[in-house]
Amino acid sequence: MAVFPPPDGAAPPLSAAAIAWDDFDAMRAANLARWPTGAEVDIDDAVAFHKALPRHKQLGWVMRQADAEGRCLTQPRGGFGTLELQKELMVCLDKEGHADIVPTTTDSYTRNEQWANAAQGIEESIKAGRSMLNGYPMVNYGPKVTRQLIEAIDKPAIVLSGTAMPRLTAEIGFAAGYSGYLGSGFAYTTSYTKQTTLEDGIRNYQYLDRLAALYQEKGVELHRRQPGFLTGTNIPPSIAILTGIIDALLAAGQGVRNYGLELGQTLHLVQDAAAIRMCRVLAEDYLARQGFRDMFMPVTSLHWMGAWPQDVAQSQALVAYGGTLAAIGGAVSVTTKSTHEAFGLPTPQANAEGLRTTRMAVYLARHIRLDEMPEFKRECDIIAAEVRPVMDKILEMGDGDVALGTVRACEAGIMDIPWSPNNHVKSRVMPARDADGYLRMYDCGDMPIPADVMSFHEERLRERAAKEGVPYDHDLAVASVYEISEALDKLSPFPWAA
Amino acid sequence: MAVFPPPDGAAPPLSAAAIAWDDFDAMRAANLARWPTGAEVDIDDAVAFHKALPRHKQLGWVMRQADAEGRCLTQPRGGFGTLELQKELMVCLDKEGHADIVPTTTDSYTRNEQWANAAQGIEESIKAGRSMLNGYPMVNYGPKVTRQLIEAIDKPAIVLSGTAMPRLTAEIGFAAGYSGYLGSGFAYTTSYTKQTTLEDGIRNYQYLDRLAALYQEKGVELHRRQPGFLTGTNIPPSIAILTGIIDALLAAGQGVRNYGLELGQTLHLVQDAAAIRMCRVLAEDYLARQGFRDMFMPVTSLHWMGAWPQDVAQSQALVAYGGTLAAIGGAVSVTTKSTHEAFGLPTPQANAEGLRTTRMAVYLARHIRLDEMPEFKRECDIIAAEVRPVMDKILEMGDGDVALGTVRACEAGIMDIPWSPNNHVKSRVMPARDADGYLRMYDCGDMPIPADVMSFHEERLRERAAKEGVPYDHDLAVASVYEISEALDKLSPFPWAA
Amino acid sequence: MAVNTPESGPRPITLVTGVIGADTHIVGNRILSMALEAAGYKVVALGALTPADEFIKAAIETAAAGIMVSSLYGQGELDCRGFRDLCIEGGLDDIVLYVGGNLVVGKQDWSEVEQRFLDMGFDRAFPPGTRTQEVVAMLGADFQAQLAAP
Amino acid sequence: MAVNTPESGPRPITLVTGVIGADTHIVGNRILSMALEAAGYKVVALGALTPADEFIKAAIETAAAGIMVSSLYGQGELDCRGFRDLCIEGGLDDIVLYVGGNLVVGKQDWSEVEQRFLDMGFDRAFPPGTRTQEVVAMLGADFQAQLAAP
Ligand code: B12
Ligand code: B12
Repeated sequence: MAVFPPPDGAAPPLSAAAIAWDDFDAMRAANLARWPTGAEVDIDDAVAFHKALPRHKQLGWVMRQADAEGRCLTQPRGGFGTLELQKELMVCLDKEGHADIVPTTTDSYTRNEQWANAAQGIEESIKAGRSMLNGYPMVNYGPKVTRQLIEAIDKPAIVLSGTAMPRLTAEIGFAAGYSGYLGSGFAYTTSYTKQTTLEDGIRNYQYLDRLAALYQEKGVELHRRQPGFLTGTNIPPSIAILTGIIDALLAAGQGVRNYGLELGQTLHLVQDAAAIRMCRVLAEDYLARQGFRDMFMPVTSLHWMGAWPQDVAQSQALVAYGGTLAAIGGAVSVTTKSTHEAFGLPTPQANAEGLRTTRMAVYLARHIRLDEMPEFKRECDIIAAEVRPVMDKILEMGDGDVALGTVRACEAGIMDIPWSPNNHVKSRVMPARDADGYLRMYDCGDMPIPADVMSFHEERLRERAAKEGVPYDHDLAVASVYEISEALDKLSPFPWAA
Repeated sequence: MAVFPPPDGAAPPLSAAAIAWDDFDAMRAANLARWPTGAEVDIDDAVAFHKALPRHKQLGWVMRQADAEGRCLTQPRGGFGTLELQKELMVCLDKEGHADIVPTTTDSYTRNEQWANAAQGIEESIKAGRSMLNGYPMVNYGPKVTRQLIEAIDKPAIVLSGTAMPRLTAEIGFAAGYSGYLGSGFAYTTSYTKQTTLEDGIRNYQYLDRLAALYQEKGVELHRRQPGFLTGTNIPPSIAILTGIIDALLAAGQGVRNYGLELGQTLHLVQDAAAIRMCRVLAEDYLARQGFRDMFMPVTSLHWMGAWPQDVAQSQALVAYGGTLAAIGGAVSVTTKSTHEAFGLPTPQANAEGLRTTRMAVYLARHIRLDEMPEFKRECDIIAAEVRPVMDKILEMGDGDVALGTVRACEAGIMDIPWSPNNHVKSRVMPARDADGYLRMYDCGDMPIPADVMSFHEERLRERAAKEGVPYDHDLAVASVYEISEALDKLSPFPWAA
Repeated sequence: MAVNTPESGPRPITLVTGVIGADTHIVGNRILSMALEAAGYKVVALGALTPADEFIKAAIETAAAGIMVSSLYGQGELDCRGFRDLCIEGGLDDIVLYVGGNLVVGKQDWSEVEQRFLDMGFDRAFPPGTRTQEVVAMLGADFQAQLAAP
Repeated sequence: MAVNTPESGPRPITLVTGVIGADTHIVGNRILSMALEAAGYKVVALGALTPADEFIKAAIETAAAGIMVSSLYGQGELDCRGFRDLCIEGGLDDIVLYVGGNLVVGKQDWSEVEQRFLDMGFDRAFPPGTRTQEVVAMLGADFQAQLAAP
């Protein structure tokens, strides 16, 4: 497909090894030449700009500081189709939303490198007086103009760009002064693309990670981040954590050392706390084993990433609980949504409200920890028992090389992603919610999850089927996709009415 | 003060003993004669009306059923000055709010038996086209007319009337078909009156409880409820529970057997769960000791009863967390507030939104229990260690009679209430929030709280003072009154801005 | 529990505080009374549930320079009617009158609410959630102005 | 993972499904495809990220009676422009066209949004959160009507 060009030039065989610097220079030159604004990128000027930023506008420092102080920072999502709309949005999120981290989400044409369409989208948006794009076309505006956004706020800024093709957007974003960048080769390729091969996706993000490492070499520590939320649709913690470990190993291989891991909330207080805890524990363990002992990996908890209810009042509960879960789980930051989630991109005001509700919820729960709870420990053990055999097998299949191992594991279904649009993963794994609200696996496809763990999942899911008087089949998984978005009269009706 | 008439006729000395039925007949006759609508009360007709209600509109049955099924029901507050406005409100709360229990809050003139003023308030409200009263003037409308409200909804209804003088309102309310009634002699006298003696307040509620028992005799089990939230201002669990036990003993003495206990939320997840658990455990223990083994005492958790923030978004977090705390604590019902709380009585729609947000929050957390958490057990022990010595002393001071013991204990400061407007309690006890968000006692006045418990409180509060760099003095208590109502930029500012 | 009113400095200004009508909301009024004392005023605190005439009686007896009326429960609009007239009848023609709290039923536009109470003859009305520092500052300024005035 | 398309009954009606443009939201489209199969249709599921012309190509190849276009990501308003014209060029003059999802950017008045898509030539447009039962029912009714028509 034209929208997915192969990586530039004749590439060496896929591996997790660092890209050689002179190869990288060539790759950069070719990459920057793909759109006029690429010429505006001057890395030394960019490095100087980053160094001139106060540290509280540098996300690399801010994430480390928040982790050290035990804080849970708030960050929304948000992108509109023109510079003016985007500036207004970011200022609103900073001032009215009290956001600790201010985002710029790119539009989907930009994500798919359809910059000509994006250009048209900008015009249409200006004509229509409303955003016709679902994000900010960063490449079209280029780094010089985009710096106005960084200057308009007093917080660190992060680029959110769900795509397997981040190379030019990343160059522009870092040059513009963004100190954070979300995205990774394995997670985004499996959840945002159809035909793109894992190899292409991984290579594209190796470029991005290598670029971050280049800034590091020049004395600027940027914050890279991995989108473990994947398809946002009932992702069991173990699968999210597996993708986190894979992408973190790939990033570390390119020289990244400040790498956040995102986890979509399951909406179960205990399961989310266990997921946040084990994500860091297991990631640090596997990275250390591969020789990366100094990788900083703070965990970010994400408001419910599945389907939202249409009722604003119900959504308020999801927003607030999202703050509660992140705080109690000990996440270093929480990514927020708004009461408009089920309908469309939120207005700046609705977005800011979601931030403030979340901030208050975090404040109220900031002291609570579940560490001593036996149920918490049980869930931690289950997560470890699911992650280790799969991760070990992946590394084994790659003869120690995580890039190769991941590609082969997905072909074989050893590693799998629920509800994936991508043709190169089997997507046979089927999660569903059990009678106690935990996300379990109805089917784990060909993933080597231990039999005793799977029979535990089955027992819990059968209990739910029994309780609800429905057959024990894969409709449990489909019903679980809808559950949280159902209206209250269906979700919890008055029990005894005539 | 004219607004606080002494109980009718020459009363026998105060005691916890049941009022003799023939004395009660005389008292009822005199009471009903105090306002024209009293003549409309015919208890046998009322009993027939209650028996004709479907059981899902009978709160006595609904509370027992919810407790048996482990549900957490939702109930708002709400009252407006005219029948039309009140009907519209109750229908909205039932249909749009999905309320499981529908309330009628009376206005403050009615609460103080200033029915002439209430009559004027009705006129003014009709003139102004908006409610000039803060509740529904039930006595002025009388039971016949008020039944229209019961018929307009398909849920059980409860009267909310914060006063020490409930006698006529209760007659009207029960006769109108309300199957629930909130209020008690000790709690309301100490938090809603200034000069009223505890003796008068207790006697007035002995009348109300005896009336409920009379319905019981005639085969209708009404739900009585105790307002343990008191002044709503940082009430430590132990003090709320003490008032609950006192009022429950008084009610049981009159023959009541379906008696709910309300607890205002402290907003600390663990402390609230411990409070809800220990409230029931300790109440059942003390009632059994006094020979009342069949008293049903479900616990209701109340959304934050102290000062609310002015920001709607912050308030949304309090509303949602209020549902979370009630569900996790295992409360049988939760009483909700709205995002208008800081400003004034909510509109029916805002009130309904608060209900739906809470209902969703309850749904999300319905599976979570903290029983196995060591911190939960510690707080349960602290609560018991505070309640038992005080309760034992109260009973001792009354030579086993809780009515006498309570009056004497308050005179002596053995039993005390924070921030009370009443001249007959010392109100020397001063609660404050500690560094972990727990409500502790800065000063327990003359309450016989064990020294080791008080030194624990002091240690925790000193830690907070140290953390905040403020002196360890009673400003900690004042600051704690404001805390939750503070704006976010004060409560949790971006930590590192220049 | 009445807030005790110690002399602070030579002839301190006396203020009467209380919660008007059938209103039991004492917390804010008590904290305000404490703050006013801390600011050096002599405070006569009538507490909750205080009828209008008791404010005036107390103000006359103590030669108070101002009355601080709290109303939280929503019915203040009814309770405060004619409050200024009662003062004038009592010969307190230009006593300073402040009112604050949640003055009306429901969430209404503040500027309108404020006007309603100014029309009733209050010198100042304060919106929900007002902090004591603000009140103390205003009061200081107003008394300064009074002294300055010929 | 493409949804497989078994024959169900004699000459089942064929439907093409997919998510248009650069849109990756596959979940709802996949569940819808399953539901349509369960309802007895032959479903050709193109999946996510499908350019407009691929829908038409597939519809021609499979002699489909209808095309079910999903758009969730907000840019459907741009992606769906001229979709009907493409069908007509392809000789699919009166093929049934449904569109559903989150069709525009942001929370906009549905009746306006619906009109915009009907004007583009879609037979029906469905708001966010539509359930599959509803779609299956509508589709059944519309095909009944077609058959009934002379
Ligand atoms: C705590 C509380 C209670 C407690 C009061 C305990 C007690 N005895 O004091 C209890 C639970 C008993 C209670 C009862 C009732 N309450 Co109440 N209560 C509150 C609540 C939650 C907080 C009040 C408070 O203590 N704030 C903290 C203090 C420090 O702030 P403050 O009182 O506002 O005072 C500050 C400022 O206003 C200012 N200020 C105050 N007075 C004055 C005077 C002057 C001259 C100046 C300059 C400044 C000033 O300075 C103070 C210090 O900073 C408020 C809602 C809110 N604000 O969140 C509702 C609220 C005041 N209550 C309300 C109502 C209706 C009631 C009830 C009628 C029952 C009901 N329907 O809920 C009863 C009233 C009974 C009666 N006869 O009065 C309504 C009033 C409705 C309206 N105005 O439209 C409110 C607004 C809640 C709501 N939205 O419905 N309540
Ligand atoms: C899950 C999700 C994701 C997942 C998608 C995973 C995947 N590959 O499928 C991930 C996380 C990857 C994702 C990414 C993005 N998303 Co998204 N996503 C959602 C979310 C939360 C749920 C969607 C979902 O699965 N619903 C469940 C299914 C069962 O329902 P459904 O999709 O609506 O489909 C049902 C009905 O609509 C109907 N239906 C669907 N299609 C059709 C077609 C026809 C013909 C008919 C009759 C009916 C019909 O039937 C289906 C079954 O009942 C929605 C918001 C929400 N709804 O809560 C946002 C949402 C759709 N996403 C949105 C956006 C903007 C994005 C991103 C651009 C990133 C961003 N800015 O957040 C990227 C897009 C990347 C790209 N190129 O497309 C926006 C769209 C904005 C708008 N329209 O204004 C939404 C609305 C969220 C929001 N409010 O901002 N997203």
